[in-house]
Amino acid sequence: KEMTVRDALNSAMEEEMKRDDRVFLIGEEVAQYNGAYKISRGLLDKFGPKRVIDTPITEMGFTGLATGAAFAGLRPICEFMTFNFSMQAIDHIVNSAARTLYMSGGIQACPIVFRGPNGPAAAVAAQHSQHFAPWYGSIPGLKVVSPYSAEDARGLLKAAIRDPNPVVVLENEILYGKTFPISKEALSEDFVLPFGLAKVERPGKDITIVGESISVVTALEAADKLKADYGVEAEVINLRSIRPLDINTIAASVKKTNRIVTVDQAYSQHGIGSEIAAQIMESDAFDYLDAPVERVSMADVPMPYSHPVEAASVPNADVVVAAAKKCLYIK
Amino acid sequence: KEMTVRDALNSAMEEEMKRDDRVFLIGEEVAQYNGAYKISRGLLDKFGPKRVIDTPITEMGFTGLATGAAFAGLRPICEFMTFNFSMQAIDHIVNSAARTLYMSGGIQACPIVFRGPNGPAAAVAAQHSQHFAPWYGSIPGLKVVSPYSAEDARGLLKAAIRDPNPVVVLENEILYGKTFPISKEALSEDFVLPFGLAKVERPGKDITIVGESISVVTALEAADKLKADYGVEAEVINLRSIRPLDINTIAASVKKTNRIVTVDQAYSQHGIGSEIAAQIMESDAFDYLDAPVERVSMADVPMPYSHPVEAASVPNADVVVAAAKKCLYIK
Amino acid sequence: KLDDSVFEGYKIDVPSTEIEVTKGELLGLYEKMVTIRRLELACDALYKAKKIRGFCHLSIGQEAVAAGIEGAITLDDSIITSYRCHGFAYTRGLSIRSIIGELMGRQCGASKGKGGSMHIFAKNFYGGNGIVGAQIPLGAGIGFAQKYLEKPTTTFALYGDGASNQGQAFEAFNMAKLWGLPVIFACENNKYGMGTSAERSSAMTEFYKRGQYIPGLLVNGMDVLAVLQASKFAKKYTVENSQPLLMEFVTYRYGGHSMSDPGTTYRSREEVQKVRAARDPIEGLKKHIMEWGVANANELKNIEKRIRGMVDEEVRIAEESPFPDPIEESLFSDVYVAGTEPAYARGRNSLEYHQYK
Amino acid sequence: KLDDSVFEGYKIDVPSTEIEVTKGELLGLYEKMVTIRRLELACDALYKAKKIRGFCHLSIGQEAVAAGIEGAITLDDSIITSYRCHGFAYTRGLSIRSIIGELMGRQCGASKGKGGSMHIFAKNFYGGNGIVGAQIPLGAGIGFAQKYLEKPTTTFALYGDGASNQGQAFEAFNMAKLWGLPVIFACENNKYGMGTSAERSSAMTEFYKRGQYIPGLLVNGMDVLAVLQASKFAKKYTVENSQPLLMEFVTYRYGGHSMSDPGTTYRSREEVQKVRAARDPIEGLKKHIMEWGVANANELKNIEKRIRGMVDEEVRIAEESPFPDPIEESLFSDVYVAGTEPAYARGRNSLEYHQYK
Ligand SMILES: Cc1ncc(C[n+]2csc(CCOP(=O)(O)OP(=O)(O)O)c2C)c(N)n1
Ligand SMILES: Cc1ncc(C[n+]2csc(CCOP(=O)(O)OP(=O)(O)O)c2C)c(N)n1
Ligand SMILES: [Mg+2]
Ligand SMILES: [Mg+2]
Repeated sequence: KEMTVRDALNSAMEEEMKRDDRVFLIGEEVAQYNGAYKISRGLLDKFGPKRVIDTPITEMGFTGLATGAAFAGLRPICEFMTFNFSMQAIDHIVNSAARTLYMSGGIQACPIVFRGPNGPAAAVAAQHSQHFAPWYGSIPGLKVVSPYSAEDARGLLKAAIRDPNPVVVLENEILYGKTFPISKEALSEDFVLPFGLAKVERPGKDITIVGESISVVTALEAADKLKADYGVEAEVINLRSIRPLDINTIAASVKKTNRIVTVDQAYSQHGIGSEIAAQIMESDAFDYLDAPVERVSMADVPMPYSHPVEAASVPNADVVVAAAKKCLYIK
Repeated sequence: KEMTVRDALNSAMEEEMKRDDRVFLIGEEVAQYNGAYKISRGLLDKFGPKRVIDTPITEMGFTGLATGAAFAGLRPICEFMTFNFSMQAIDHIVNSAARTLYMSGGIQACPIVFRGPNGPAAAVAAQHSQHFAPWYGSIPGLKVVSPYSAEDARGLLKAAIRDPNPVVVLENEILYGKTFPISKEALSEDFVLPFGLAKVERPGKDITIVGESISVVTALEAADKLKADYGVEAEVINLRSIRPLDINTIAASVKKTNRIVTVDQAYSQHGIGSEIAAQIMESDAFDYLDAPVERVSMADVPMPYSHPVEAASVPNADVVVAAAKKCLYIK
Repeated sequence: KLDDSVFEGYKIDVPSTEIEVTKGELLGLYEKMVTIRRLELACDALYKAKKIRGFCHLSIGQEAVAAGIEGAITLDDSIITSYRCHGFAYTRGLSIRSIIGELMGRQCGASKGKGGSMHIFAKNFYGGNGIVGAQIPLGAGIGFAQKYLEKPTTTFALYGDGASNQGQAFEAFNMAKLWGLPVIFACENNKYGMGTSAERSSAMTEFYKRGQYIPGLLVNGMDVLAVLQASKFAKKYTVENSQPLLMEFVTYRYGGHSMSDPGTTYRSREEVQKVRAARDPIEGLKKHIMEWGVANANELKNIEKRIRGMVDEEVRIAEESPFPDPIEESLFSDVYVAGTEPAYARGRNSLEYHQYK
Repeated sequence: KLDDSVFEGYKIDVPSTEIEVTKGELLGLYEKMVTIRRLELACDALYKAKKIRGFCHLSIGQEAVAAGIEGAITLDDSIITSYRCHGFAYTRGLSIRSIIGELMGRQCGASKGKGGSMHIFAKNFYGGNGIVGAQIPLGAGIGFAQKYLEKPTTTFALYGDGASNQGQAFEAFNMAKLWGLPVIFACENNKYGMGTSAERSSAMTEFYKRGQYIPGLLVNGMDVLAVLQASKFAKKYTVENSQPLLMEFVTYRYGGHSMSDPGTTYRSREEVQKVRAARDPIEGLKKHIMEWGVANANELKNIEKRIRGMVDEEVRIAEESPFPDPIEESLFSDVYVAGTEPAYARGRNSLEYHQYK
């Protein structure tokens, strides 16, 4: 069977809303409009306006309101039309949602999901292209996941909704329409994926490529090219979870392949690749490295609009192949 | 001669306000109250309410207003009472101030300084202790500096005010009252420090310790202990600049010492130490490393209030010494 | 019978100034206010003795607000407020020792010492919030949950005159009105936000009108009976109509903004003295109690003495409570709900790792 | 003489409905509106031909606002608006080719292709802002600078009915009033924010009153002469009094919110048709022009034809403009002011480094 990421997210929400009356969806255009990217299609019809709620364009306010509702016993799914707009609300995500359990000595939990598309889309320029994994991923008290496939999307979102902690689910607009094969198991209403586990998407022995979200696509393409052009067998890891970060799966792969390239669409400075590099260095995989960790990420510029310039700013398979060749000392 | 960091910042603002009529200071309690931490003491008296402006407690609004004023030809110094509150305004810092020059193809510059105390203070708990270097440091379009000494504070703040780009100056509350020797040169009205240059505060040959802001104090203390207890000569580098990051100075030191510990008060994940580790790995210093890069940073918890618990969460000299010993294979 | 000037309405008729209270209620209010003041004075002393560190915001002068609101609602109703929260923490049912213990960072603290002065929580008491204005939409969310769960209760979201300008207040007002949420947005106008007077921070200082399309009620916040009466009215109004209401309690803080602020640079000592002499909420109620023959001066003195003894004793107990053990017990717990943590957490260097379970 | 119903005041007397305009002005307004519509139609066509990508928000139906405001001010006054900015970019003096070129990401684009549809700038035109509401305090800041620099000018900060709920609007109102800033907070109420009608997003839809303590003016935004008259009044008011003013232009967007929105799920086709037929700003002015004998149908047709030809020609020129060369020229420039860059910038991997200077 096959499923798009969009349907995966939609079905995950629907099932969890059926399962638990306290779960509701709140955000801009999620109800009557069926979601700016149609992730919530049909939910208003199924659950009514009490549980599928269109908000004014006031991110700080509705995020605070959703967080307060979570304090008071509900289980909100708070959708950001895109995560770029979560910057207006980040104080509530970090200071209200993530920190209150600790500040209250364990009294006041905050079971809430913040979700929406994250990172660059196509031709939306600098204010609509930020990748928030590094920021949210740095905050203790949050769990942060980045689904790639339909299975990831279902399993991680359902787990997020059931989790008693604030969870940030970073989706990707371009993946929404992509179709993935999906197992019977993953279609079960009880399917949840544990946080903190990366997944080997393609086994290999010569080099490890770690991709995050849509960069798994880039990683897989690069692996194909490396195989076709150089006979190199790349192992591709789908990161899935940003916080906690599954360094064990990555380290195990590196011990086998002795080389690693990371790929994501965040900025490099204080980014996902930097963290993986630092943690690999600290791990016992360090002694197995035959080359430095190579990081592939966004160019260090605000996202440009013009097509060819944009294309030169976002990682693609060729850029990953070039980094891999450097690791492999292929000229 | 000696000077406190507070006086260094105060004199830097005063001189630059004298030098350029377009420079003004805006923020909460900066005028009549002389600043919550008295950094702006006397400036209202000297420059009047047109140029030293108390705002309502509306970070998003006054940051946006200051940014608009910078667009329109002024040179605002926008003080956050602490950088924690900049989270309410971060959308303007990133989306309005940092990105407009690029989005406008170079037409619309934004000469503004965002400054205020950053990172943990003493006993202020989770909502008032965040360290923003990793977040702001990840954003192209911003320059980000972290002064440690009085000389740093004067030189970097004056440079920031003169810079035609948005600059984030991350100060430290606990350092405000600390007195430093200051050179005659640094007291000159024309003294500015270039961004992107770290400073060797203490030369050494056995290990490199990179400190950021108040963590330079910790690094120096650790260096003293390492010398006293183990005869180890640590080289201490004061990072000074987060973006651009001066990897060259660090790499040059590592080539000499073959070992490195980083110390800062940000979280480790996607943190300053991670970036340094990743860049060192990418640099030619990598082959000189005799041990993995050791990162010392905040424990991965929201800042606790209770004294002993707080003390266990923030890096101190002993924690740095322990990391250094690990690097040096000292049991 | 309250003074006629204690209320002012905006798009709403003011509550009756005829009030019926039992002797027990009157003495209860008195005890609550005296206890809050004693509690705050104890904090002050402990701070000066360096047993409390960091931020500490006292509510001396503002006791009538916490006491009066609590008298009007039940523990099923909710309250959320700013960092200036000790009084509310007490009226919501926490023991003095757990409040003082929290401020001293002890195990017996309400938040096990992890939150400190600004972060105290209890059942249906949502803190203690350190970020100015944050509690306003949070409070709207609590009201949202009450409505969602079909509870006939209300939420008081308290904030200061300074906080009243925060944009998120207006965002919360808008949603509360659009969706008919039972929330009372209650401004404690103590005339200053840190060193800035209300006039210098707010283009319009009639805070009870700033909901614009939401009715508002101005209340003399130094008269605990007015607070009581108005809060009863507000609860009824918000629950019965499922609509928000604004309230403004005009009050005053005698001390500085926090312990580091002498509180005398932006206002005169005379101003403080004048309010203290003419409008002190405890003295005001005392006068009524004696006038109405509920208790005499001696009886009231005895109550005060008893409370002072109780607070002293609670302080003693709190001081005996140990600090939490950082590593074994405190540092890494409560980051995530127990049992749902990741496998481990990193400490300050690669040698400090905490394994969960 | 304008229709009596074109204005409504809040805490202010409305401008006179007697208006004096020259024939030249009338024809100028007509040309501006027709050009904007042609420009937007060209964008629409180019988008459908996949020559424009990403977000693209058209202002068809709202042309009177940009044209009328510009007619009332000079290029020393400032304008800042949202992503729906093409019309303003044109009235602020940019060429059609530089606007279309920007949308196609070409070198000749106003922002060299780096900003796209939402990010177009010119002298005293501060964009084009992609974040809903951000332009409101930014606009207040521009007014702040004008006052600081003692310029006798004003700033129009335009925002939508949806944006009007943003907290930062209220924060900006407060500062503008406290500090007496010459800013016109101008709501383009086109009835919808994406798919949400004003009634569903806003507890109070009289947007001109939402400054509460700031006077407000409601204007028929489909009547360009009303916009002109009101904007003249607003400029005078804000500059002479050094005080902010709210304005609400009631208008309508005929198309969807952006190119991906058909614009027909949350409102009926009849609703759109009705506005179009009864209130179209171009048709409205055309009627006046002919009634008043300023020009006849034929002459107006010729103007339209000329504009259409001009726009077509500009589109052709823009299409001929090359894309910027990513690496050599565009990608790494303008991150920082030229000459003040760091030594280098990192590209996507450790092989891609850009050295500045
Ligand atoms: C967003 C934010 N900005 C600034 C501060 C610093 N701060 C703490 S309390 C305060 C004054 C608040 O005044 P008011 O709302 O009147 O409350 P009061 O202290 O009088 O009870 C300020 C500026 C903060 N905690 N949060
Ligand atoms: C802070 C923020 N939230 C959400 C969005 C997405 N968004 C873009 S336009 C828009 C609707 C705005 O409506 P309105 O203010 O009425 O302006 P109009 O589009 O009608 O001109 C939304 C929700 C955004 N760009 N920024
Ligand atoms: Mg106050
Ligand atoms: Mg609109």
